[in-house]
Amino acid sequence: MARSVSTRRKLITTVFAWAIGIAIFFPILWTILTSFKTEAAAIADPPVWFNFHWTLDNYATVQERSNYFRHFMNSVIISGGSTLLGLIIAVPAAWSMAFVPAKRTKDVLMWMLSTKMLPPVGVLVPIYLLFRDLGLLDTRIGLVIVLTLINLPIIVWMLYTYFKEIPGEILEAARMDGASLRSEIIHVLTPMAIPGMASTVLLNIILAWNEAFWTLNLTAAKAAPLTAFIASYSSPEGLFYAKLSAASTMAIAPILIMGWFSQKQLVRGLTFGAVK
Amino acid sequence: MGRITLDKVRKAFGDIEVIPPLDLTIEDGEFVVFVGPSGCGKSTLLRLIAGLEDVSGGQIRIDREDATNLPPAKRGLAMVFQSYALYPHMSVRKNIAFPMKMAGLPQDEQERRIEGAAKALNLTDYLDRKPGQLSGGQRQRVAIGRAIVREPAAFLFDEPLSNLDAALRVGMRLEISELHKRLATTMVYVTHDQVEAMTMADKIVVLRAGNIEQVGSPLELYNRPRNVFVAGFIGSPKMNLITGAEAAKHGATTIGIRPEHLVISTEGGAWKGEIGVSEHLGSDTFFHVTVNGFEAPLTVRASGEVSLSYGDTVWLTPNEANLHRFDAEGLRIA
Amino acid sequence: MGRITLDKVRKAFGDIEVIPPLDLTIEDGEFVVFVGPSGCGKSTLLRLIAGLEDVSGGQIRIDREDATNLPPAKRGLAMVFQSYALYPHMSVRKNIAFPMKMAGLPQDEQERRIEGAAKALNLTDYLDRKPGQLSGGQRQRVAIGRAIVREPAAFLFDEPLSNLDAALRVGMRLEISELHKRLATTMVYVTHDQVEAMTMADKIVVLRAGNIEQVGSPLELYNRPRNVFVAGFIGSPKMNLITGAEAAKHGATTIGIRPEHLVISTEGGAWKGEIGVSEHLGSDTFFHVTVNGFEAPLTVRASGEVSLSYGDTVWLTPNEANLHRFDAEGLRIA
Amino acid sequence: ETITVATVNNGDMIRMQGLMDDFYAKHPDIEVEWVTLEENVLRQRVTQDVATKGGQFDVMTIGTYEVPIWGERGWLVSLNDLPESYDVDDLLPAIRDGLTVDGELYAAPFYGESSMVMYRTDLMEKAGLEMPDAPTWAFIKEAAAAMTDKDNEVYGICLRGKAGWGENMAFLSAMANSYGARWFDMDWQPQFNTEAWANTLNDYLELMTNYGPPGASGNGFNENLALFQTGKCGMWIDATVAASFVTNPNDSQVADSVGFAQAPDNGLGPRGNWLWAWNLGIPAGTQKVDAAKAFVEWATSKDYTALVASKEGWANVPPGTRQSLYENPEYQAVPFAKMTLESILSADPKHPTVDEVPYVGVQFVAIPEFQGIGTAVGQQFSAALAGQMSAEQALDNAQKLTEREMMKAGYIK
Amino acid sequence: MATKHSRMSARLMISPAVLLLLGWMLIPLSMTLYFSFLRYNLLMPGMEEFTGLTNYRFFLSDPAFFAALWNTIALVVGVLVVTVIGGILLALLLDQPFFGQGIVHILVIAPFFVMPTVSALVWKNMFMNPVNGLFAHAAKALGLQPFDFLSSAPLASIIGIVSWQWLPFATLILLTALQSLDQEQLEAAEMDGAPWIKRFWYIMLPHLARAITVVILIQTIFLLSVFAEILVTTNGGPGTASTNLTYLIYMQSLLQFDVGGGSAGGVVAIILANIVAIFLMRMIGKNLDA
Ligand SMILES: Nc1ncnc2c1ncn2[C@@H]1O[C@H](COP(=O)(O)OP(=O)(O)OP(=O)(O)O)[C@@H](O)[C@H]1O
Ligand SMILES: Nc1ncnc2c1ncn2[C@@H]1O[C@H](COP(=O)(O)OP(=O)(O)OP(=O)(O)O)[C@@H](O)[C@H]1O
Ligand SMILES: [Mg+2]
Ligand SMILES: [Mg+2]
Repeated sequence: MARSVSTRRKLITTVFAWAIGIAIFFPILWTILTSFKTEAAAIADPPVWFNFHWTLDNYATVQERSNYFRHFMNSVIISGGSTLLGLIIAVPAAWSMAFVPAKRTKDVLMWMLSTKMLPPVGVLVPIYLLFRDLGLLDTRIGLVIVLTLINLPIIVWMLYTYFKEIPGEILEAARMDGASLRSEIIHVLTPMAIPGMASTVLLNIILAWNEAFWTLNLTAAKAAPLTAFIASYSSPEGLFYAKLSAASTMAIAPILIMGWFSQKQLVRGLTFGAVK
Repeated sequence: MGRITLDKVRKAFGDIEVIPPLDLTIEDGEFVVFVGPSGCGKSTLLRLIAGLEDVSGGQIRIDREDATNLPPAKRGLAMVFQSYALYPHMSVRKNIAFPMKMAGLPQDEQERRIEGAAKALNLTDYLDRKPGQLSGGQRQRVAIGRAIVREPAAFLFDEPLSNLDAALRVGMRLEISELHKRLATTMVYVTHDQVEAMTMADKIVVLRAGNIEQVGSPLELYNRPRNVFVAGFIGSPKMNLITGAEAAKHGATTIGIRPEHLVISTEGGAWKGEIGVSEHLGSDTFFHVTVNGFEAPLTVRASGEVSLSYGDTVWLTPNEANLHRFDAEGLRIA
Repeated sequence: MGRITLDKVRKAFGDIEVIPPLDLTIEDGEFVVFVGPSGCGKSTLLRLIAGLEDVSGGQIRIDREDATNLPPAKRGLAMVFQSYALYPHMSVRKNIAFPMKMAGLPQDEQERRIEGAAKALNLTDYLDRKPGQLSGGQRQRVAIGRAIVREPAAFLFDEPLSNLDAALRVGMRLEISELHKRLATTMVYVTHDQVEAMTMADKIVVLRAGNIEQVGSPLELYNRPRNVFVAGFIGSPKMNLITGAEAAKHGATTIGIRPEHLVISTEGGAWKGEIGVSEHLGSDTFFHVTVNGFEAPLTVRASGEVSLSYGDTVWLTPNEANLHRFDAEGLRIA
Repeated sequence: ETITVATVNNGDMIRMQGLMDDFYAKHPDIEVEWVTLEENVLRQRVTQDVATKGGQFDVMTIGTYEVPIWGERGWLVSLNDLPESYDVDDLLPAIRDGLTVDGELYAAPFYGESSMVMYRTDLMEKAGLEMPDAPTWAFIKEAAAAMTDKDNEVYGICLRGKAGWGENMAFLSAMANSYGARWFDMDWQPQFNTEAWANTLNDYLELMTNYGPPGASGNGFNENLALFQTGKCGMWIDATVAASFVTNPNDSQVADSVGFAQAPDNGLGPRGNWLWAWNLGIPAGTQKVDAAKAFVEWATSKDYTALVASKEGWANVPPGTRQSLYENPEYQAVPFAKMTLESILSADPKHPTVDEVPYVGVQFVAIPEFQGIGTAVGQQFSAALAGQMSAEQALDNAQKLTEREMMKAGYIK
Repeated sequence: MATKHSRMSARLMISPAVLLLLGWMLIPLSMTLYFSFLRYNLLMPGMEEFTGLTNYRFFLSDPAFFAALWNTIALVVGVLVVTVIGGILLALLLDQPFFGQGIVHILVIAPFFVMPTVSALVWKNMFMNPVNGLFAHAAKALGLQPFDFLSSAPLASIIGIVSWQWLPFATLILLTALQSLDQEQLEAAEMDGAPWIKRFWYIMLPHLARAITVVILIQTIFLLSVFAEILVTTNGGPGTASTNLTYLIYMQSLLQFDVGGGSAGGVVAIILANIVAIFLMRMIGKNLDA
């Protein structure tokens, strides 16, 4: 279809695409804008768009109320840690599924995915009791373990689909070249799967960052990530749109920025083998 | 040294026996080509030698030592894959260095060998590129370079040229032949292109459904195919095979005559026929001639340009000395 | 009817002119082959005819009618793609039926044509399979089937055989030739394989960088290449091209002689040389002979088996009648 | 030593977090970590933690509903040994009684509240009405009708509608008390099939559908506060603590025209007001009892009240816990002080309604099952408010599901 | 590849993942199963006793259960329909050449990064609030009565919010799939006389089938346990109009602290989820192998 698209048509598409893009993005944009308003301006009718008194007060208030930086660091450590741990466990598993398929490989994969369908509320109390006995309540390591486990099936699946695309011959070549299994995985497989791994890592960080059930229920103060930070705003008192917006912006900004910067990698890998 | 002996080697995938017990000896320094139709087990056999598959029975010896249970890396063989199997994230230099790195060779020795291989394969200018930036032929050369530096007891090639286009294929064919002349290392080469087989091999192994049909030099196979299968498989265009009454006349169930051993004439000869499609290559012309009473049209080669056209009546005469006769089992009648 | 006329057709992608203004007429029922090196614009030209690309200038007429701005579907042409472009989720039957369904043909007429095409192409047993379950050659036949049922004014083929292996390619080549004989419909065929070009074409169009270098029948091109480019391009193995003193002797800048037009002798002849690699195909033997004073080794063909080996001294004699002479611009000297 | 304090995210608690320097000055060896959560989440988290002895928190903010239940189970550390200077006897008896089980004080009240009517004096004037100090429901209805001006987004009355035992059921239970309705009779039989409940719910629905704001079925305390502060409500019957917010000119657009009255009655005796306190308790599992006690003592002391007063003014001190505060002349100047105290004093958790009941609690029933039942009933009433079902149907459902749960819990056969 | 050695290493290397997940599944699951047969209220410690199937009887006969079941299905299906259809349309649009593709991609993908809690808070307060929300402002500006989304159409509103979060995901996968479609196939169809709409229907849509399956599978996994959005916006109400199974169990076990009843609910939900899982796996297995 390399026929030249007429400029007019391209312009029309441009208008459409931008309109829809902005519409989809609008709630976020509006939140960011509102975070710079006074509370009165935040609920003004008709709404004010840009010509309001820009203020940073809301951010100051939010910061005063809760230690943003600690929540942020917890989020970083928990999502990063669970991703790392997940990779360490998932890479070998995905390797064996992709390159030494057995009769039940597919079933194992599907079973792994099905564990993700367990409703977390159904097992909260048992897990809470377990964590209490293991001293893992309100620890980062505890959350890292839980998030690793709940995201493991997705990581394994994603890696599996990428690994399957790597021709087996290359691994055989490495084997002929004298590589041990370890060097085969470290020197050949992993570097080749870098794009796929990158998007796996990104997706997992996003999922872990936004996970709100376990992070909220298994932490108190020390290990609480940003989801807990935002939880204290779910129904504050009085006029709060601007403060809520500021807190929301602070909670989503890091992941939004990371997501935007790595959009290419994320998108390239986000196919779960749906695209051959 | 690279003498490879297969002793009653067999291979089954699950219940399906792909290679029935098979004996084969590859002498040191020999260039052996495996040919055969698709799915006959060529790759499997090669991979058994390489150690990439476990044998289901029998023994593989490399230089008299039992290698049946050795892992691939320990067998001292190098393999060149059809897809090249280069490491895409490593530069050409790193690709070539990889087996040496795995073997823990000293750095300067690695350098020396890389230089040597690069020079021999005309890769010196490309050492710092990634495989993705190379053409097909260059990639193939890198794959060979990676194999060379290990100084293996033998090279294994699995259809190394089939991903190249026709022109390049001719060039690489010559290069591999020259390499063999220079290194004098054993080479085992799988292909289904019988021009490659004919021009490169010291010894051709013709496989069918995992069985060895014939082993011999290219010209042995061309001149004295042991059975109908080999006769039909070796030579391009294919040998004309004739059954029925005409074969019986020669005391055989099937007779075979190659296109280049038929003489075409507009005046007279042994078999009268009618010209079908003709293919003019300039250098030669191939006529497909329908002869009454024969099942399939015969292919005839005439040198240079011959002006005959569709529907013309011609006579074909086989060159008696080059006529092959086969019995009811398809075996050659001496 | 399928007479296609290109009138000053040009095509540019952005600033790059891929096809400079070009005139070409394809007669009804002709089999025209476009050949040329990779990137010379063969596919682009075909796609311009198909309507899959807009022309940047000039006019395309099909059967005298201006088709320059017609959408592809309205031109009454059918195209067979290199990748086959079968619809993977439809059965063979549905694939073949698709164009008729789009045209709204009655069901029984569709059935009839499918049966016809399937029989002609030996696909009857596979009608209910999906393309994924077919071999390369079968897929190619389905693609052709899909083209046939439309009963188009002309067929366009873009390297339809280049994804097939050598043996299949030969077979399909014959089938397409026969199809052309049978249907007598115009066919435009792009390839870079000059054996295909030589054997199939009524008329070959040699392209270089979007320019037509020569148009003519295969034998015209073989016997009287208009310039060095065509001389080197047509014929396999390639024509030997010799420049320098030896060419000057013949009053030319470059002389050319095909491998089959050199006579090899151990006793004496025009040029003395030494045998390099030799390739034994059984039917022929190709020698690569290094001649003193010539840049590149010459390729010589000897029929049958000739026993000369590496390093032997031989003499080569060109067949004067088949010697081609070219001037400084590379043009043929009559 | 670091102690972890779980608190609800309301204004007084947040204010305390800003005043911690004072605490650190007095207790340099104690570090406080805050976990601030929304009320429902807080309740779930602390209950889960205390019941499983998770030990995540050293001080918990809990309501008057939890304290007796938990105290009875021995889940809380007794505060009877607070020093003399704390002056336990200064605590309002109504509040203190609710926190005491078998003579042991199990939590210290941070602030106490009842509910009352807050109204817009300007709108009342415009409507030509005058709010008595102790209005009846009939008057409220009349006033709501008079003040409603939907075109200008002024709604005569804002009431809680969001489902939850601490949300709409807090209000409705208290209202029902003044209608003579009750949750259970002396045999623990649910009473939603009574006339009194039907009247309560019908009046509530009538008020809200005719004079209430849109989306009322999703409004809780905070949503209503926002509405009232922006001048969209004529009257609002809710917690007395709201008074300090609606009169705070920084947040409220109507700060200077708010009046207060006691919760309405129907002439049957009980008024429609509740009694509640947010308290600080120390779970029995903690290893840091001393530090936790030091914190609880500081946060609920008279000094803390004085501290807030000095920093933020008297209107913002945590109300409703100490006699002395109401005796303080400076505090008496605060417009809502009197009405708050009266409201608190008028609620009687032991005799919340006209008839005898087997339970304690004004707007709740102090049994463990109540949270679930209360919320489920609240959902039915909220659905009725949203127009998804009729009042009869809601009551019928409420009756059935309460019977079910009580049966499951073994109160009735 | 298939040597004994590699098969052994494979088994060794897959085992950490399998064992961990097995533990993660079996340990809490067996505890849940055990609890589900107990009369066990967190608030009444020491009174645990075996009650047989009582918890199940109560859970399954709870009218809220059927409402929740229906809501769960409606939520999952609703979001899937919106995101798949919307995703296809959006992917078709984004596949066209236009100016500023990079930026529009960034805009479209953004909701995927937003925490569910945050998006629910933002939608609930700043958009759907019938008094101060933007939609209410817009309605008033147009002279219409503001629509009270969360009480009049709670489930639909939640479907809307959740769809907004998942639309980017569907769009991205479908767009990538669309771009992977062999252009020659489209050209062939064009030569065959298929107009755009038929090319879409007969060529593009079947090509997207795989991608759609994957979108459905992944989203279903996450949609079955939608929770934060409900908790923040409607608390499952009004009534049980927006209570899904997850939320219902939450209410049982964490609002009423009825661990026994909640566990019974959990077991029921697990069984139902597995039915869905099997169904999905069938579908995906078929589609992914092809
Ligand atoms: N891993 C495997 N499992 C089961 N069967 C296999 C496996 N690998 C190969 N086969 C079967 O073994 C037979 C021989 O395969 P092999 O790849 O050796 O053929 P080949 O001669 O190399 O063919 P080609 O020319 O197509 O490469 C085929 O029938 C193939 O289907
Ligand atoms: N859509 C396009 N945009 C820009 N340049 C193009 C486009 N399509 C083709 N070209 C350029 O036009 C020239 C001719 O391309 P074309 O595909 O026609 O070559 P070809 O002769 O078919 O080559 P091949 O034998 O490799 O198929 C090439 O240089 C190519 O890079
Ligand atoms: Mg093979
Ligand atoms: Mg091309």
